[in-house]
Amino acid sequence: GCGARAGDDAAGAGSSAAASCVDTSGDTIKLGFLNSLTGGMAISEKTVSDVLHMAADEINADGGILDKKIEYVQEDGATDWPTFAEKTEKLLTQDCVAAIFGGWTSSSRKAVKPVVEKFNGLFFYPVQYEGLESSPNIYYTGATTNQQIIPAMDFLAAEGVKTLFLAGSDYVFPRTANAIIKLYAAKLGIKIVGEEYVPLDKDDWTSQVAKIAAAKPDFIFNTINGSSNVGFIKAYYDAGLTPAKTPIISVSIAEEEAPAMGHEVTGNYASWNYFQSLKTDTNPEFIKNWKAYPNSSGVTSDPMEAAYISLYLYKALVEAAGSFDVDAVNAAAKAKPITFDAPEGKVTLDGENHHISKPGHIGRINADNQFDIVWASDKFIEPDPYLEGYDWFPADIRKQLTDAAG
Amino acid sequence: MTDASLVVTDLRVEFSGFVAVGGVSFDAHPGEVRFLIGPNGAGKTTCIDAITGLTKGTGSARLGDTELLGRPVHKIVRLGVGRTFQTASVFDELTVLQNLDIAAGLHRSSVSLLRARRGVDRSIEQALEETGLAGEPATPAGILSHGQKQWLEIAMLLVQDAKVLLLDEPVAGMSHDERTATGELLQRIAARRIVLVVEHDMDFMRRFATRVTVLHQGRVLSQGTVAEVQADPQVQEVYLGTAGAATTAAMAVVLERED
Amino acid sequence: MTKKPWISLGGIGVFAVLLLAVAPLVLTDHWLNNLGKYCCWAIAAVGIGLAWGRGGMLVMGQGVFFALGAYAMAMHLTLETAGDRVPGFMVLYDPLAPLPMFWEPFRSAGFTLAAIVGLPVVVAGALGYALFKRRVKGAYFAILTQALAVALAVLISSTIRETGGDTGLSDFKYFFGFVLNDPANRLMVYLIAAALLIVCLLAVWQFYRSRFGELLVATRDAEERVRFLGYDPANVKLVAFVVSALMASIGGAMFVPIVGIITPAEIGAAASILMIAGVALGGRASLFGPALGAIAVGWGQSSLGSTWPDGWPYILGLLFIVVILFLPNGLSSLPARFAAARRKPDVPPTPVIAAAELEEVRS
Amino acid sequence: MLELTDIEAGYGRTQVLHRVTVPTGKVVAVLGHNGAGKTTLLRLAIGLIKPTKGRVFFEGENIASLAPNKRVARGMAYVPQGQQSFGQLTTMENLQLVADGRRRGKALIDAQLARFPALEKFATRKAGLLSGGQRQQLAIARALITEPKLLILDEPTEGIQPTIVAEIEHTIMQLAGEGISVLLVEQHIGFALEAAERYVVLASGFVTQTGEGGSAAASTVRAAMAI
Amino acid sequence: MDGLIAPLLNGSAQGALLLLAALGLSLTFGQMGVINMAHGEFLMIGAFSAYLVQQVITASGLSIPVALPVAFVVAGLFGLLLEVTIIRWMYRRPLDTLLVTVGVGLILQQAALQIFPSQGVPVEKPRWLDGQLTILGYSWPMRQLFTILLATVCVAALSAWLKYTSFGRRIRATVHNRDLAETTGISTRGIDRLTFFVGSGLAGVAGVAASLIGGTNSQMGAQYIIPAFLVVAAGGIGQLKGTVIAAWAVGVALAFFAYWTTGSLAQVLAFILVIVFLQLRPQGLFTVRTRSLA
Ligand SMILES: Nc1ncnc2c1ncn2[C@@H]1O[C@H](COP(=O)(O)OP(=O)(O)OP(=O)(O)O)[C@@H](O)[C@H]1O
Ligand SMILES: Nc1ncnc2c1ncn2[C@@H]1O[C@H](COP(=O)(O)OP(=O)(O)OP(=O)(O)O)[C@@H](O)[C@H]1O
Ligand SMILES: NC(N)=O
Ligand SMILES: [Mg+2]
Ligand SMILES: [Mg+2]
Repeated sequence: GCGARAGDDAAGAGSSAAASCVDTSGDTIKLGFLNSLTGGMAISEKTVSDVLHMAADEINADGGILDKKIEYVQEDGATDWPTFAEKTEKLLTQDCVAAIFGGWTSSSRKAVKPVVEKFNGLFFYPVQYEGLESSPNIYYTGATTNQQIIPAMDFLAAEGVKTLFLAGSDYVFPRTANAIIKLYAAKLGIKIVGEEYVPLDKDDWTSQVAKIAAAKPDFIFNTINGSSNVGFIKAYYDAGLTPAKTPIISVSIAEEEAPAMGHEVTGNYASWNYFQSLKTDTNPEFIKNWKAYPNSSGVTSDPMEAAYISLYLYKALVEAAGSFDVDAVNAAAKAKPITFDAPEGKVTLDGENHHISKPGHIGRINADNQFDIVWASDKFIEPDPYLEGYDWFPADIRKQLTDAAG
Repeated sequence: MTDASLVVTDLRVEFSGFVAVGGVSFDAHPGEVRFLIGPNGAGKTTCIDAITGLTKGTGSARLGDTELLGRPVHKIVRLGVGRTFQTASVFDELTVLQNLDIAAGLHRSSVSLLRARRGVDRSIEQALEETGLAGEPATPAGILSHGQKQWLEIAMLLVQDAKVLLLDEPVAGMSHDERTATGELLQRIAARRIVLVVEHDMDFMRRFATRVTVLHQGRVLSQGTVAEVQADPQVQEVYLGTAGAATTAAMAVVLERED
Repeated sequence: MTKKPWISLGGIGVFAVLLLAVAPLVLTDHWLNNLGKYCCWAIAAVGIGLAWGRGGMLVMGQGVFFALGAYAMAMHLTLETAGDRVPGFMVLYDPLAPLPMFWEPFRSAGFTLAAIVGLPVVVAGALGYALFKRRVKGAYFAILTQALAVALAVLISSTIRETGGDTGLSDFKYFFGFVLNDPANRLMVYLIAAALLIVCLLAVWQFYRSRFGELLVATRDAEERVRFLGYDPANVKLVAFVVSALMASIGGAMFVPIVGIITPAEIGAAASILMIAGVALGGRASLFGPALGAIAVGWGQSSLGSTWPDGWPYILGLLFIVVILFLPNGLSSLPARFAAARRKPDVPPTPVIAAAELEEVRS
Repeated sequence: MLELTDIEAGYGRTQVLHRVTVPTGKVVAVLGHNGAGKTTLLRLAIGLIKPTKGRVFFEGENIASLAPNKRVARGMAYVPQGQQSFGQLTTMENLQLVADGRRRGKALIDAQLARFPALEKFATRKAGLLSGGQRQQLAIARALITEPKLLILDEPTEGIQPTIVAEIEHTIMQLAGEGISVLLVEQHIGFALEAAERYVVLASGFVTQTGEGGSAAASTVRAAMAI
Repeated sequence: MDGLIAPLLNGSAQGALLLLAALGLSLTFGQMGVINMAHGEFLMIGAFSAYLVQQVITASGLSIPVALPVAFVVAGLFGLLLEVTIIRWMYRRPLDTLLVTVGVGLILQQAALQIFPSQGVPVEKPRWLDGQLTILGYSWPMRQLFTILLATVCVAALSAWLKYTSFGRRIRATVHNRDLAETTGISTRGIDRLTFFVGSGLAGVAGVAASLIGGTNSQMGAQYIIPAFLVVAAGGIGQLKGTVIAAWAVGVALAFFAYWTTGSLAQVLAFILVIVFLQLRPQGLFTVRTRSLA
């Protein structure tokens, strides 16, 4: 037979979202963990998956959520965005999980988004990203642009940088991030002297680095993701570029990635909210637990910390709502500020845009592949995914974007 | 149309400087079994290759009024020129019947190609009979013996209804009786078609050739009836050799059998 | 010999009942949707069976044609969702630019459907004509088509504003006027995909039993020899190649509403090889093998990939090795082998498939 | 020298040879119609197929499980049916291939080039481009370079011009005279029997006749084969 | 001038790496007809070998020279293992080797992902490769020069091996007709194993070079395999000099395209270039014709 046609009713979502099948009657609650355990992104996402397991174990040891133990269902996104979509649907409709945690690339998040929206599920996303998004069904525990990229640009301006070269992987996050960087650079009076993209799965940056060397920028802004970073750093060093003369600031090289690049990366910068070297009350405990955790890589990093936050944030939300129901959780988020004493400090959830406040930090990589913090924001930065507080971001573009998002 | 002849004039084939065929002329007519002989490397196979479009040649090869040279292989076949290969080549994975059916398909419309085969064509049954393969229609061609494959190739030419049959050493590897059977088959076929045979078996040639062309180093050395050619001292020197003696012995055998 | 086709036809009937009637009754929405996805791969696989199994053309780049159908469909659905506006993802990269020219015609449903059928025919026709006339074959052909798939995937990845790039196209709300979220409509989409699979099976069934089918096998085994029977093997191969491309395109087109997203990864090297994997597993030259193999691989990926993600690559890898090594004619050759083993030992052995391939690689 | 006794063999499930015993002798001719199993028997002798039953002995030693190249190392040489050569290698390379590692390799090659002048002429041409007869000459030359004790020839004169056929026939007689054994499949019955010490006739994989060679045998064999 | 010299030199180095990756294939594919899709994973094995060598020999000046032969042997042994267990059964079905080795590649990748840190491991460049050579105002990285030298040495060694020993002939004879080769006294099994060992070993050497350029991780091989095959095909199967020219041409083309357009588009353009070339010359740069009907 035929179902609804366009215009039949408030066509689109909502109408058909079937009643949730989440079972809250037992003494466990099912959660879904969704990460690429195979394929190209396994390189980065395995750790996120592991730290989610650690957080679940901690919470269970502590009595669980609303006195229910977490029973997690691990799924493999396999670095394939349709698989992310399929697994999300499976977790929501077959396994009936109360919420899903994971993802890394913005592409994977964009694949998950329509599915969680359709089934009115919950997705907790732990990685810094390009912003310009907010979904009632997604909570973002990584940085949006004004918490990572804008601080980085402010730092560069403070350093007196006049020319900047943009190097990124060829996909949605670097492309969008660079679009924003260009807008802000114009405002700051920093000249963009070049922009290069290489596919995510390609390592050879020689040709592009030759262009960088020729352009002689004051700084390189690096939005490369994954192992392609290694090729970039090696080509950079081969070409005779040095942190002393042409430093790099990265937004995707953390404690996990740095060792794989060898000594070449030492002296360059990264912008993150969390560093292993952060001195907070909660960080030492987090590092200690992680080091003791089986399969642990031995170092902590921003994305894994954000993933760690995501599970605790969910616990806080559910407990504030007194229910696992999605609408109740969303209502609780709006009702009063939810906070969590995270390793990066006490973060607060913005119930409207589903992002959290974060401190901005710039670190410089030392010989131990740890980061010496060279700059910190004076306070926690409130999340502003649509950059509404920034007048250099054109209002008409913002409107286009919100309109297109529907 | 049946009396159209194959006329080859000044055919030349060169391979990066090496002249394999250097201006060969001969003709072949329906009703005769034309033999093309000559030493190894004389250019016999190359002539056939050129006529059938497998290698590029210059000069002319006409079937009736139609020039063959310069056309693609399959177009030449469609004009009625068929050949066999020095090393038999059939479709190993298809059965004998399927091999023949494909050969017969040449004159079918492309739409009928999309229909399934029903029954066995008359022409195919006939060809099976003639070539002694009647017992093997369902045998995969790949497991036929050397000689059986050669018969299958001839059968394919028959169902293809080729007007010109160019046969490259069709009886190589056959036993004496099989050669006789094949030769008789060729004689029957030749009644209505042009048959050109390349062979080194002189015994076979003597028994079945109506006319012979001898090639040597890419040129025509001699041309005529079997007796004329055999008597040519040049032919004896470069090709038949002291086999003059052997010839008489072989002749004796033939005569003996014909008693 | 002559009876067998009708048995196969009965098999297709059983298959149709299972897919169209039984599956919707017994499967959950999730698994029915997944089965729909496998059907899309199976449609492409049936085409690969024709081109590779029967025609000997190892088409390692069916992703290209899968992409043509998929992206045609996805562009239409994206525009249908966006209405008068420029699609959301485009705004992200260049907010004020208009819709790219080549998107415009895809607003029309008729044009889109025509493109899904016409694009692969034209592209495969031109490509095949060029390759086959130049007698590109064997390993060259395989690697070349694979390279094309890689090139297209990279091209799409690198044109993010025009095509959605690596992230792909997703978030479709309507399917030719039907609301995609409605379960009844989703069932309808599934049934269309399953029905198309049956139609494709019927088409190759007729191909295989026709004289063309025999000619195709002959061309596979001794291409040059076919010339001397008065056929142009290029044309024979071209027909099979175009038909297989068309099937891939149809599979791709249905993939989009069922899965809800299309990305370059679904058409690149790995995806194209996975399509081949199903065909090899099931049996490249058989009628049902490719479709069943594709469904089996798809199912394996969904279920084993879930329960044992670290192990799935090993299983898939071993599957390739074991099947190709021991069962070159796929799982569908098992019954025949079994039967042969029990019959009296005088039947000819199953001939080896690839006698001709050897020549191709060598020459 | 080579003993083949009670051999059963075939391809896959198809049995081709049934209890075939080949008489021993210096030169042994194997005769029979197309498809009788002659080639199969020779392939078995050189080791390309393995018997399912029967004895395969060479110089008193069981070689049934020996790979062909090992048999060649022990002094067997094989000229297959159908003018086979390594098409991608030049004529000279085809010869060097077998001469490699032999003392006097160069001299052995030269001897064959003298025997077959066409090979000398086309020494640098790829063997795949040679004419059929030239390739056959090449195949025989390759076999002779190995200075075999036993020469296995499958229709060696097929496709060869009469003058060279005579030369090959002469060579075979000469080799036999030098004490080299020959296992010969030949359709040219007259010659085969003249050269052979013993012969065997195969029909559909069964031995139908064996006997002493010599031209006298010709008519009995012809009669036997004209079924 | 700078606009020409930089892409030319960069491209030559890229071509050299491509050549190293393709060299082993020109043996196993070009000479033996085996389509080894796991070749990229053998390259990965070479890279991981370099890492392991560095764990033992910490003097970084020495580790790479030691790693080269080690990687050759280790990858070669993996190749040998593959030959002995699987490929040996497949010589009569060359297109099927493609599928089998895809499976092998999957397994090797997953094993590497599980054995080594998922982020990959660092391979340190020796200090003597630091620095640049200034050519016409362009400072050319020493490492690129090293890649070119390494490729040159490998090509020279391989062609000498094929030309001046009887192996070359034997390999070609074996590929052309196994039965015939066997019956002319060639130990085809021995030849198969040796060829596969050397071909895979060369991939290992390429892996060491690659580890100095990009990441050493489970995914690294995948990016080389298709371009390497294209290079072998474009050069003419079994034609070493064709492979060399094709690799260089593709490398330089990539660099120029990358210079004029973007890194992604350069990939596409280079692929299309090779595909069009193969369309024009389907048998590659250099060809051998035979009279046999394929
Ligand atoms: N493609 C080619 N390239 C170079 N030389 C060739 C080519 N084809 C044939 N030849 C040469 O041309 C000559 C004629 O060969 P052809 O095969 O026509 O001889 P033939 O008369 O058929 O001999 P045979 O009786 O031995 O079969 C031979 O010397 C052969 O080596
Ligand atoms: N590879 C194979 N697989 C199956 N059967 C085969 C194979 N090769 C040959 N045969 C069968 O074995 C039988 C004997 O073949 P064989 O080649 O030994 O005959 P032959 O006596 O040498 O014939 P010819 O005189 O034609 O060369 C034939 O019936 C043939 O069909
Ligand atoms: N959000 C990212 N890094 O893709
Ligand atoms: Mg000839
Ligand atoms: Mg024989």
